[in-house]
Amino acid sequence: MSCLIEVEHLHYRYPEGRAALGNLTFHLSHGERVGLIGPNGAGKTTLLLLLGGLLPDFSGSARVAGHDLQTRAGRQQVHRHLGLVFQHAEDQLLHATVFEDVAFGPLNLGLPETEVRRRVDAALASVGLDDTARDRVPFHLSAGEQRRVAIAGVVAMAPQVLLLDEPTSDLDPRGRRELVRILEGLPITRIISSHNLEFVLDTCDRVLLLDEGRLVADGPVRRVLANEPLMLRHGLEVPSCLSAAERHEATLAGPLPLPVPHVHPHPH
Amino acid sequence: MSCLIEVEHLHYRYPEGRAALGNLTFHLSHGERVGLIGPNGAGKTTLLLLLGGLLPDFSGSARVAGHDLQTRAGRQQVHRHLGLVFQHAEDQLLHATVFEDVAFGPLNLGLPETEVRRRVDAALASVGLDDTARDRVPFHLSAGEQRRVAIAGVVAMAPQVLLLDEPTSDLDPRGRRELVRILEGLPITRIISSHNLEFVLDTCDRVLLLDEGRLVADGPVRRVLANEPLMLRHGLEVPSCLSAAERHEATLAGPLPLPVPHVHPHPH
Amino acid sequence: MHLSDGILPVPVLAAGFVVAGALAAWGAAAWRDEETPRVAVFTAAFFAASLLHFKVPPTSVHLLFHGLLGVVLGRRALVALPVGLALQAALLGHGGLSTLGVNASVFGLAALAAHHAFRALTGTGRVTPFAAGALAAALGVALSAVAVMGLLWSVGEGFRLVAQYALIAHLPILGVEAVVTGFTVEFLRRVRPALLAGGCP
Amino acid sequence: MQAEVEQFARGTSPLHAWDARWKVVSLAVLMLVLASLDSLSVATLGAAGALAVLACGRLPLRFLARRLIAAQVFLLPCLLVLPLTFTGAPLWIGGVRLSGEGLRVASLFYLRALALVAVAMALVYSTPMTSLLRALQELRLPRILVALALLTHRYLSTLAGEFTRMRWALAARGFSPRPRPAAWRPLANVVGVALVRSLERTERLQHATRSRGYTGRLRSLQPFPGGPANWLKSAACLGAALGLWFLDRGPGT
Repeated sequence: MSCLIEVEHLHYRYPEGRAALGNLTFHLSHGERVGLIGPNGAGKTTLLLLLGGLLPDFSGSARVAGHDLQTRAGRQQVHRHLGLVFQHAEDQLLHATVFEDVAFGPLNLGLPETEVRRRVDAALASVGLDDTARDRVPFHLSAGEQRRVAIAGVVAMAPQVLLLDEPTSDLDPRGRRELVRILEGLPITRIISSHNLEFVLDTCDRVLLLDEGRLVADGPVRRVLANEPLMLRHGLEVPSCLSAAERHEATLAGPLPLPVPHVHPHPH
Repeated sequence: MSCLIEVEHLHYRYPEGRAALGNLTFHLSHGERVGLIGPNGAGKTTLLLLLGGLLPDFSGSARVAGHDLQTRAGRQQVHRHLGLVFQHAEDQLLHATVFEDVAFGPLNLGLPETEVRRRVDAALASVGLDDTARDRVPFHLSAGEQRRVAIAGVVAMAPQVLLLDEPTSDLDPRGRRELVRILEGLPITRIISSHNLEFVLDTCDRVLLLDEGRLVADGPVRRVLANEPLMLRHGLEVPSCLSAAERHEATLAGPLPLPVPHVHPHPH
Repeated sequence: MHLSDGILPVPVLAAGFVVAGALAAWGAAAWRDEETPRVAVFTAAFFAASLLHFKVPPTSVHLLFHGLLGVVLGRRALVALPVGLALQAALLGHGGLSTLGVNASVFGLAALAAHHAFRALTGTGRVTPFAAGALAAALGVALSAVAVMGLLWSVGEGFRLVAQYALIAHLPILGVEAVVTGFTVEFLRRVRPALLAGGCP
Repeated sequence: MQAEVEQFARGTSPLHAWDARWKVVSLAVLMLVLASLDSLSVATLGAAGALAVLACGRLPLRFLARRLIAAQVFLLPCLLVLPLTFTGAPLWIGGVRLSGEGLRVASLFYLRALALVAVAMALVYSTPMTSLLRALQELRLPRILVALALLTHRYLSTLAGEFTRMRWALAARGFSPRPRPAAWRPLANVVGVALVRSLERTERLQHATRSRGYTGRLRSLQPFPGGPANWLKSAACLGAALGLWFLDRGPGT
């Protein structure tokens, strides 16, 4: 397992000056499935945008697939490796047909036409949209279908890691179940930010807990989510599907040790 | 208990011609707390907008507090009795300060100045916003605070019934808990549309289940939500906090009889 | 390009307000409240277009979008344009409050022409929506450019060069605006055809 | 942008405390006179007066400077050409042949523009948008214009965020915004998407205002400030306008 995302001592302020992220350090390897949780305003979306190369002017270091996000070149190249699905799928749909929308990313990668078509077909199939959907207008689709088109548009770029921001916020339970199934079929490294902790349990192995821009826990999903004092302290609640035994055990184990920075030297 | 909302054989089509609501019939009395559930696209928001007098051109009958919504006069008067809180709180915020925003509704009612001030103070207190919030810019508040300002803006108009559209969609668990507490303190007839069924359990006694614009169940909240075949059939799932015994009982009881005559259950 | 404060004589400014007022009154006839959001959105788009600058040395020009407003709003554009121009003058300092009437008249008449051109072109059935939108927008920009040139020319002989320059500076706007309006019209026709169905009752 | 402007509009200077209705009328008359000035010396006086009015607002200087410059970006290049293109008595400065009349006209136009922009800024930046619209409403501006301006202004504050998100969405999928023909369609799509989404959003906004009883008539708890100060300010403003007008037509002509 090699290191795909390395974030060290990351600080970021909103343009108006308020601190958004403070001293964030974590590493992510190929194949990891990470949930990003925390109360509203914790900085989850900001972190995802920053990893997507969309926010310059941070301090500390952030590298994705070897690209240094402190450099302009790095930020411009990162979309080749990292696919970002926005919270509101609508924000991401920019074309008049589903086909054009999914093809937009591959075309920007400069791929030849046959390869673009192959990728669009594969991406649409992977999110369970069939051929009849290709010529439909994205804005006329249901929230769940829009989300799927947004994911397909990113998957078609064949990223090494997928970042999803609140993918369930406008989905009903059926849409959520379908999304879990779709993500199961996408064997890809991922970071999913969500308030829906049962969804995180279903789709992630590891969890990062943010509060007020700081990383307050980083560990196995069941162990973090079952730690009732920790969850309550940060405005969250233990999902009701976790058993009493798990809660008891996690709480006894106490606060999770954060991975200490400085121990991972840069492999370069 | 007198009848506050009477809906009979209501049909509504979107302007582009697609059917949105079909043959809806239900009554709501003073003091009832009703949850409106159903999958995405079931017509929940449309029903709330229609009850708020915002959609003309429906067929059938709809009366709110004695106002006939088929008439223009009725639609224009209904805001005196019915308060509508929109899904995206931001869409409801119009003014540059919280105080002005909450005062907007009472001023439109033509109330005298002292009464407006009294109502604004009471409304802000009822949603747990203190004096320091009055002069803040609503757009700079967190999602949870914005939601509270939006509710205060409606509560200040002293409606007889409160309609909330997806009030939890952008709230974290802490925000949701606070909203439950705020709603407990507002002893008012209400209809809450939500995908969050645990929230519906916490805040409602009766549930209307819509699917594809039709009313498919109307009954006590625990009995409807625990009916697993019914819930699954309409893209929902039984909240995990309902006990196995409740599920068993509700399922055995079978489909719920719809309380009003002339409504024909649809074959599935 | 907006006419700025300070150049035109008072009678022209006054005439501008009279003409713009009359156009707005006609444009607002039989207004239904349901229309307000649609007009507001395009007013906002018109406002925002002036933020899209590109350089034409020694000055910079920005998009106008009054052709698009004409195509989509019909005579409602005559209400949208003065409001958009007032907000531009107030919030951005583009144009000016004293020239509000003149600018609104110039853009309003050009928008109206664009509207009729678009209807005529699509009516033939032989022109693609892209081409109809592009030609209508080009006509709108060309007409307002000629009007601005004429007004500057009328100020005095010293303004001839400025007037010619104003005309030339409109050429890149004309090109960009025609293409962008064409694509936008094509997009709207596929996604929200009702928007293009007709300006107003 | 609007938030900044709104913030400044809530100050406590003499300009802010002026009844918005009187302020609109008085400053409009002043602007009419300023636009009509023909004498260079009176125009100088007018520009100084206009800047004095603006100074009464006690607004942040940096902000004012930025706005003044923005307002003149389109004007200055035109004016710089005038001294070169006017005929008339030549004037040699540094080896360049300039027209004296051209210089005079350019200076006059510049001073008039400066004065007009300064007064407009004094009006707009010392009056919150809702007060301004309410004043215009009381001055019988048609209801539709007020309603449209209110909704458009409210929507502008979301438009910026909307465009930022779409720019991100483009960048996240590898789109580079370099100007080139191939970029036009995606950019036009952004315009189209923004319009379609804005429409839905503005419809929701309007529903929300109507569901709170708004029928196109703005009301407010902050009454327009009364008292003799209003009369004095308006009298001073109208007196100054009248004075400038007389000076301009003065014994010289």
